[in-house]
Amino acid sequence: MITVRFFASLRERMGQEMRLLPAGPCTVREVWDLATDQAQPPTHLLAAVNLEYADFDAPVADGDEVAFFPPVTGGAA
Amino acid sequence: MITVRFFASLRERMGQEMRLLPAGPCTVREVWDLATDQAQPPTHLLAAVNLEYADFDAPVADGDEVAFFPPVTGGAA
Amino acid sequence: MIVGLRAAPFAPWSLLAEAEQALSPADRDGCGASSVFVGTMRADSGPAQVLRMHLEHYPGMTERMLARMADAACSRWPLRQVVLVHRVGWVAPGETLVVAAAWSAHRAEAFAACRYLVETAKHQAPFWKRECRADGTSSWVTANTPAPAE
Amino acid sequence: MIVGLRAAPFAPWSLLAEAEQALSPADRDGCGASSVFVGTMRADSGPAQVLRMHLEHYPGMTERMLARMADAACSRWPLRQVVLVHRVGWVAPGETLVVAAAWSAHRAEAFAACRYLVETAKHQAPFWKRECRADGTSSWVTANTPAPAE
Repeated sequence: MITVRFFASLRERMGQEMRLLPAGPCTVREVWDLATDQAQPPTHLLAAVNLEYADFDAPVADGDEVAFFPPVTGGAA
Repeated sequence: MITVRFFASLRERMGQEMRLLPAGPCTVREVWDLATDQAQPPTHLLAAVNLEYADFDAPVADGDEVAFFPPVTGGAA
Repeated sequence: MIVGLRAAPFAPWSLLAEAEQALSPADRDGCGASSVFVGTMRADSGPAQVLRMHLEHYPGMTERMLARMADAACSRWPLRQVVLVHRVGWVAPGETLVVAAAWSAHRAEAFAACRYLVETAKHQAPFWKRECRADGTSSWVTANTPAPAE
Repeated sequence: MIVGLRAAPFAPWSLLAEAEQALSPADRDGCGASSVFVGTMRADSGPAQVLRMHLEHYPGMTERMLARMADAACSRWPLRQVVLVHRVGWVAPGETLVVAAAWSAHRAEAFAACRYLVETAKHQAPFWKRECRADGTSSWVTANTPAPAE
């Protein structure tokens, strides 16, 4: 099983916060396609695998958590 | 009357803290010579006239306060 | 080291006093400089007054990133103490968003480390701001202000 | 603006909290960033432990220079609040020597103004340090540490 999470504006845009996908060796890009029915990825989309930033070509394995989110906007002005 | 003041290590080196000189139009350099019996000015000597940094060529007038001091060492490490 | 998230308002200057008091006598004797940044929520950042803001984060990843940034600062500069604390949840204008601070023997390292903490926390830690304005509108903040020129 | 000399030990973080509380509501709403530097007397700055230090100044000129530096910072950057306080007299290790702080809308201005205050106070304000060491020696500090590279 792979856990897919969406944060912030992306969560609202995709209309989902979390989703479980069947396991199977794949990449972050393939997880995106599967979880979003092949939606066009927004520009500046960021991804993380198991709480670490990851490229779209990074491998994903059974039990991994994959997160997608927009550019970060923390800190002060 | 011109008031001449010495600060910090310069005060110790010159063996005087303050001194009054007779008035008369002159420069900071001439005040130094008069107040120190023409001692060789140390390198990096600084001067102020009436609480403002001044060059050695700056004019000094009756009633002025002229101060001499070594490089400043305030603030933190 | 004081690193992490705060879900409720906190007093930045008291936190900094605590961080300094936590220094060992040896570290305290060696500390000549501390450089501090405190970021605060403004009420006037957009076209309409901002009434409140929601600071979303990625539980687990955000804490891990902040801890890594503090560790990286300590590896890169000879620091005696580090603070990196970021607010999450609902925030009102005037409340502290982030505190970054570094204590070192000399000011050059303290300044550099503090700047590093502020900029990496802002540009790499997973936080997202949603502003609620007096005119009833609400929107995600989409862009970071650029890093200051050196 | 809180600018001047202190002849006795003072608590830097309380001073900073006071400075922030002195902000008008409008200034507070517009303040997104504060950058702070606190300089502290170290015990280990020389070959032998420093027991205490005497900070001499030029009464009248020193205060005037500090006030001018704070005014210059406010002219150069859009600041909401400034602190520039320097200790004088006998100082013990661990005591605060200088506090410089700037509050502004954005961090770039706050950082730049704080750095400016720290460096100009150090290199232009008339202060002289004499260190008394554990080995019985005592000497004037003759050179400033250089300004940090940008």
